[in-house]
Amino acid sequence: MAHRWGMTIDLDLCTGCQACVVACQAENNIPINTEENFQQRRAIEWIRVERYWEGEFPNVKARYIPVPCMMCENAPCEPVCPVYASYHTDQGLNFQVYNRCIGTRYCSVNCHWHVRFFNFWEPKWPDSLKQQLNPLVAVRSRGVMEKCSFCIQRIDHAEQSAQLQGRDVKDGDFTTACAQACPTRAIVFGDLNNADSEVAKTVASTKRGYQLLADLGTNPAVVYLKKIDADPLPEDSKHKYFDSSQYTRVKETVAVG
Amino acid sequence: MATVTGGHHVPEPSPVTRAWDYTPGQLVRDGLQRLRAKGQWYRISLIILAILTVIGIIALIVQAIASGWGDRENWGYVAVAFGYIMSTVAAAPCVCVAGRLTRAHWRRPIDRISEIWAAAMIVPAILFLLLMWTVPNTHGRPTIWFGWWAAPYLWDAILVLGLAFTGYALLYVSSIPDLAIARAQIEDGSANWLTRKAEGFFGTQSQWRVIERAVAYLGAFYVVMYIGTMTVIAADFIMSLIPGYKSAIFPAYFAISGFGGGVAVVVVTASIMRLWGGAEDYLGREQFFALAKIQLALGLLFAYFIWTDFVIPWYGRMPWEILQIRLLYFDSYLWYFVAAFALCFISPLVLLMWTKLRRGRVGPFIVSSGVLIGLLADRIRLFSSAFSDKDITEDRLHALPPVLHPGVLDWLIVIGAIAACIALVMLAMRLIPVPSIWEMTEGTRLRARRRFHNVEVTIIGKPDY
Amino acid sequence: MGRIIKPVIVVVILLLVLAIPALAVVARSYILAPVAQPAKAQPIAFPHSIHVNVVGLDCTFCHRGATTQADSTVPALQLCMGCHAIIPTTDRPQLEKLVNAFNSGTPINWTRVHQLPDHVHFVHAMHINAGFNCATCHGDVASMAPGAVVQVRDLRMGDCITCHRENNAPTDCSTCHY
Amino acid sequence: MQERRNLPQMEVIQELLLPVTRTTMWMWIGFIVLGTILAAFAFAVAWMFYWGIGVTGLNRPGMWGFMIVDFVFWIGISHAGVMISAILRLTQAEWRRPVTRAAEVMTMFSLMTAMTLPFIHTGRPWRTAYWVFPYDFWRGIFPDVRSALVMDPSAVFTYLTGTILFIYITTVPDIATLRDRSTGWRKGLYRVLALGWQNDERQWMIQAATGFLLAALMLSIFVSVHSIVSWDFSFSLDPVWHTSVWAPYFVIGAVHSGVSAAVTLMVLMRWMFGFDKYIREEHFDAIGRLLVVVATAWVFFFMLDVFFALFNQDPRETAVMKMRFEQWPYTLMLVLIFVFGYFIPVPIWMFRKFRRNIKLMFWTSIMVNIGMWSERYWLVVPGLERKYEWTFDWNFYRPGIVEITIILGTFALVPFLFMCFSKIFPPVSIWEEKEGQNFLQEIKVGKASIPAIVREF
Repeated sequence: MAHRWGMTIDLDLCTGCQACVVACQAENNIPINTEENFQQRRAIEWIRVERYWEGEFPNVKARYIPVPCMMCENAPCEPVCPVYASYHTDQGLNFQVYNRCIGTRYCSVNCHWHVRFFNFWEPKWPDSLKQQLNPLVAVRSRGVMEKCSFCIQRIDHAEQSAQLQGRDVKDGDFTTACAQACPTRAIVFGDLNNADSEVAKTVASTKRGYQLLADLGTNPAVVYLKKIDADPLPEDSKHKYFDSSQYTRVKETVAVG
Repeated sequence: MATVTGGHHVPEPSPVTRAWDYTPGQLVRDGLQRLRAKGQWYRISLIILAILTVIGIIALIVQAIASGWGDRENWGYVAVAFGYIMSTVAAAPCVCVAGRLTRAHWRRPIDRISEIWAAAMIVPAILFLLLMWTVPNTHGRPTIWFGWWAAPYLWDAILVLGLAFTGYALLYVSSIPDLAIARAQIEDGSANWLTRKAEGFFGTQSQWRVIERAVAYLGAFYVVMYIGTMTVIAADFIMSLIPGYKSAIFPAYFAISGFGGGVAVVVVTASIMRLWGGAEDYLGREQFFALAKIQLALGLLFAYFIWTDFVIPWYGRMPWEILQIRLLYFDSYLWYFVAAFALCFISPLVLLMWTKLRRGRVGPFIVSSGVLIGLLADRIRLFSSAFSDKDITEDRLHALPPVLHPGVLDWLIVIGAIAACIALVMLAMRLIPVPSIWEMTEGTRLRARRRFHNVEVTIIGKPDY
Repeated sequence: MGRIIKPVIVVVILLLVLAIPALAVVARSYILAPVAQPAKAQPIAFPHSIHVNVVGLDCTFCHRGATTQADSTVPALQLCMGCHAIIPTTDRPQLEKLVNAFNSGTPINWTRVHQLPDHVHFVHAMHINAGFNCATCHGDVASMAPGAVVQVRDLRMGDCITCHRENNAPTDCSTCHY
Repeated sequence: MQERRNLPQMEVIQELLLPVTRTTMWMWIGFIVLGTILAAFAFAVAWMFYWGIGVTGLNRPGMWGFMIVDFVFWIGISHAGVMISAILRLTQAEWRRPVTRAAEVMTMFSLMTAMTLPFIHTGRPWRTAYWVFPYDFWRGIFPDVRSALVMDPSAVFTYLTGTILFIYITTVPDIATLRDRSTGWRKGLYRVLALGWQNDERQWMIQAATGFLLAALMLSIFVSVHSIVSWDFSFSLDPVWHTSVWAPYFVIGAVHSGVSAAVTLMVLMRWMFGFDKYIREEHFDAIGRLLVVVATAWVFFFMLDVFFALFNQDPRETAVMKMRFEQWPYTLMLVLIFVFGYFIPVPIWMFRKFRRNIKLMFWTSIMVNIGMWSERYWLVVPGLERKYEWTFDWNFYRPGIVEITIILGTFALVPFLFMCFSKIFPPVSIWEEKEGQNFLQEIKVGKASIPAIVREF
């Protein structure tokens, strides 16, 4: 059975420490984000930790939510690309082919999670950092869209090793850089189609799961687990879309097993 | 075949409308003749229509008593009747406005045929008043009224009744000169009560100017009112009753398909007038050719608008959008949609594309009859999907609502309403000459044959008023 | 005469204009193709023929990565010196270069012949383990002149895709590009 | 009521060939000023190619900006051509004659300008050219026809091809006129282009039939082009973009701005080339009446768009709408759209006296296009800035100096190319003008004499 790579992100465990962001930057040769880049809103972060406030002052709480690419099953970014640079792999990954991309940026326009990034400039590293670039990941030139790939180089490597050893990929053979770096194991990566994997078990058993913007019907592969709040805010002051009441839908929409 | 410098070849003037060569006296005699003499078939068909109308009214009363006002789905086919009449009968007068606005000469015999349908506007107005109680108030449902006072009832009523009133006013004003002719010419006491209304019209220059202006402005106002009314009906009677159906093109589609129905009504009426109404000298190839061109254009627009209504949710792929197109196009009303699409778009396109058919008299008639049937299917598709049982306060469609197929009672209501309209128009033809005498007279004056180099061509005057 | 010649001239000009894209494709396919490039100069004229034909070495004896990993790896000088420590260098200037380089500790900058773009990930191990010979892609390197290894196969994407299709290998973009 | 005079044929030819034969002072000024702007434009484009899209003001939610807005605008302007030459030709509107050629040429050049914009707007234009021309069948991968961005160039280039053919077909008789009156390299050029036109009956038949056929065929392209441009936006899920009304709404808006631009062009030709005898007040009168209808239809669709975006009170659409209505600069744009696009010009066009006032027509037509440019900005940009409920990703877009230069450049490019065209070919169709002279007749009704035309078919 084909893999369907997925991720669960437990917001109850997330401390907003940004270790995943740093790990991702290092793993995937992401250009250095300067302050200017951030201010111009051109920073590239394949996974980013968004902080938002819930409730009205003074009853206000800070929340964190790490946002990688959702790897939608019906990704809106795919049919709009004129050159198939944004496409669906047979493993259910929503994938970006850099060398095919011409930079129309339509995919970013039609991505509602804002996880597709454009290289506005040619990426540059100081000489001292050039040796730390990951040789397994292509460095993207300017004018190209890029986004989280669920560390496809690791997936490919794991699959190839398994194939050379004559077996299937096991849960835990590998994980993405963000999941690997997460100190609280809030991010868990695995195969949703493998009923024995940790993510599949979590998705099947949780009562806290929800997907971001699930109402668009794209069926994201990233499932968030709602924060367990000891001292919850009154219902009406909650953010309508982040603290989703749609968690029951997850079981219908995420194919398990 | 000869050419005029510039390359456009001018065909021999075809035997278009013989009435262009009539003298004014002939035109008047002819018009009054048609006003007086109505044959046996006229009486028989009027009686049949009256019976159908009465049956329809009885069916409506039975329906109302049996099901009451509470359940919207029982009124689905009353709504269909209303929507169908609004998009055919009520649209017919717009045809004459289009002709007048572009100062097209072919319009002259057609004008009255299209205006006379305004006589039936009382039928949709009554149906609307019945239906108003089935439409929920704006609370908790999508609406374009944004909390206006007494919305939607008051404003819908103003629009529909205002449209009916404008229609009657347009018909009356544009027939004043003819009524005045009838008043002056009929001396044997058979002049009807309406002619007496034209007492004060003597054809002075200022009176003509007033009439011309009034016809032009009332006509333009009628079209604007019509589009407004159709927009509001589309919003309040259809879109807001299907949760999550938010297609901004839909009101425009509703109006455009209505125009198609209006042209079809005019073509069919003109064909009947030509065959049995004694107007064959007036309605030549020229008229059918022009009307068929409009019918073709509106058929293309029908497809274009329905395509845009369809393709956006198709690309959106959100769950409720998928349900919406399944409801309207695929699952529930597939065959109604197919019928509408085939008859309102494919048949006009495939048949009227050929100049031969367009220029003939049979082609446009067949296509237009098809359009009228197709529109009925389309209105069933729209109104019954809107009036079927579901919770309209939901923000989105979560499941396909049940299908409302018509029962015997439903058909009787629909047929009765249509019969009432036709009967009213036939009665109106007793009172008002069809085609219009004064417009034809004007037309004969503004036309001439002239030699141009070595061919004879038709010259048309375009007064610059 | 003019009635015929003029249209002919117009048509010819039109065809020439239309030929520009066709010529571009042809140029891209043949003139600019990697196989059309001449052999690249190497720091040492390494004779594959002697190592393979005379000594009888297997490709993977030196290119050891090829069976287990993505890169086929160019052997380090230590590996060369495993044999060449005992082979005399007199009158053999090429060998002298090797020994000098080893002694002075300077690596040899081989000129890469089979250079895929950075955005292509070719994994030797997968292909070798699927049963392909090195020669399938690299040609008969053993018979090439010393220091004159050339690319014999196109090895552009169309070539890869064709071969993948023929062998039921995955043609998903993410197989090679990430 | 017509200002027409009977002109001898020689005079018609001589006067309409004026821009070809003589370069007036205004033309020199135009060439120099527009050329300067074009130089800046070329520099800005080169700068952007060299450094990348980073030199613009685009950012992460606001991935599309000025250039796309301007693209939509110029595509809109191009709709004047078919509207005037095809639709009016098919409906035998007599007043089309002096404007058909100019409108078609404007169509051709504005289409070219428009297509430049999305091309230079891509991240890697060289790759765009590489994928698209010729198609990259080398790798066995084709463009994705589901994407509106593939349909769009196809539609636009079809339209461009059709327009060029149409211009050519309708210019051949005039080229022959020029061929017979020129010497030197021009004679050679015209001789080749005239395709052996001898003014005989058969040739006229073929020419007329081809013209009508092309006009009829181009009607469908005409509708499809701007519909597909609108689908570039409404195929996405973005709030306020994802709406079905955009296709006809864009088309009617395009006609509105295009026909207004044709008015501007007519006035400019009167002023620059002195075509007062050919582009007369009656033409402005007729086109003004057409504009009233078009503008009203446009407002109807505009209202549909706004009302039915708010219809469901979907928080996402409402957020964008709120921003459009309440925030600078969208408030200003809304005012510009309504006041410049409708509420000033249309009441003015309602009056015959004002329709016949050339200066007033000029300024109202300019006004409409300012309004329509704002409309495109108002439609396109806010949808990205408030994309869904990701408040932390909301942002504003402000154009950079490079983009502004490029936009100014496009506004210089079209008139510049038009002037170049009118140095080689007559910008007003000579044969159509002559034909019109013959077609116009008069009818006597009682004492009054009423203008009349020959019925063509």
